[in-house]
Amino acid sequence: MPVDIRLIDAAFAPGSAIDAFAAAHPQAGGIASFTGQVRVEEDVLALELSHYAPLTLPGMTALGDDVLARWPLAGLLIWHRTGLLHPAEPIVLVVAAARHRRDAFQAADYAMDHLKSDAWFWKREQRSDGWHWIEPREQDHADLARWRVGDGAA
Amino acid sequence: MPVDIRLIDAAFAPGSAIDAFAAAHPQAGGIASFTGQVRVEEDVLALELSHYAPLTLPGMTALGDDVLARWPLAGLLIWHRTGLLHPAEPIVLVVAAARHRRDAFQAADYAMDHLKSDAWFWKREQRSDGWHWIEPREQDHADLARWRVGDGAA
Amino acid sequence: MITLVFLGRLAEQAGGPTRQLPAPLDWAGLLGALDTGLAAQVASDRVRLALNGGLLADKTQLRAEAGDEVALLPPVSGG
Amino acid sequence: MITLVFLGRLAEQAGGPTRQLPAPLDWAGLLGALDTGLAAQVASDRVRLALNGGLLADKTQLRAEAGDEVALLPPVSGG
Repeated sequence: MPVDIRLIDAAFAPGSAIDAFAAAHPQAGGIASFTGQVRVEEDVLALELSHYAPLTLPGMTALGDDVLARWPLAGLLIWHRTGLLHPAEPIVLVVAAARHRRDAFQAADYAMDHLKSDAWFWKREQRSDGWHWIEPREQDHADLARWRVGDGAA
Repeated sequence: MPVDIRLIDAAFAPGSAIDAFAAAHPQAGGIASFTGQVRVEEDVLALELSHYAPLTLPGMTALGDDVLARWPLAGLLIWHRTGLLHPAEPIVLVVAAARHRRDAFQAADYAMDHLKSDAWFWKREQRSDGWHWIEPREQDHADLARWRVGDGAA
Repeated sequence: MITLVFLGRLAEQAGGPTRQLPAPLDWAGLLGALDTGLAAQVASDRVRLALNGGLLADKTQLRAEAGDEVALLPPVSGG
Repeated sequence: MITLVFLGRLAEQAGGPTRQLPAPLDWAGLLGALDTGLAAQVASDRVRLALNGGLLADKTQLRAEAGDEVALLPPVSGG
């Protein structure tokens, strides 16, 4: 099965996942990955990710189908953490394997840009003065808009 | 030191390098990577990469400086294999860590596109009927040309 | 009964992640069952509703029956 | 002596990765020291020269002295 989409409730090592994924797709010449991790910042003690199961995993699965329909990939992996995360822990891992480099890069980039609109996660940060919800970012809208002009040729 | 540029003469595991790199840059929110590996194809027994030391490593180092000047990165890793490689072994690994996702993606993408013009490698494949040199590809020129229009905004 | 599921900051404001309401339930009934501050937020353009896991294109057309789950979804967090 | 270093397929065509030539050496001397097929390739636009690790902008201006290394660089392989 070329698509590996998971919600994960415990810490994981992206490197092991990337190596296993690369080994599973030996016909692919290129593997692009993106890891998002909890930034180590002063006064951020923890990050909590909540989701709504009936929407979140179907959203990620639909995104996977969309990505596979847009680029000729050998494989695609989308893993997203839920629950309580500590600084420096990975939050999200996207890996795309393809025969050609550009397809792998674009697929991973597109998946990351769309993960936030197609998968539903709410995040709050624990600081010394308590918990704070993280708001939507304007940059996310700009990132998404890139793909509407020229259809992936960016 | 934020830049890790190496010519490597033995097999390596990209995942371990990516995890170590991510751990070394905890202030970065995003880590983009690209691994190029020897495709497992019928009748390809081995790949040999030769280089010219006085040009190749300085070329990679200059490329690293160029990438760091273009994007605000927490760190950059460029590793390239030399010598005799077997199918499924990694040839090249580029990893970029940045506070913002787009910077990490673009830096890794740019480094890969320029590695072939700025670093000097000659490759030949061993097939059952002997060794065959790999010619330049038109696609490589097209990939490079992307960065000349709009200066990295692609 | 109908189960309301509050996500993100709405769970905090509602005092818990879920609440039960008697069936049936429509948009006016939902707003009426919430306190004023929460109702105003739910009514804003930024909050979406899902009925049994399906997003409603027009949340004012909500029609929930006994056993249904209605999720109240604030904007997702940036990244 | 001057050391010629043949890279990529030129090494195969030269019968080895290096060759020694007497100093001094200029462009005409280099072409004259190579057999016809190899000289034609080295003369083509696609092959570049490096003198002691520095690429020559105009290879016909080659001036190599005793102890110098002249590298003959065919186009690099695609990916």
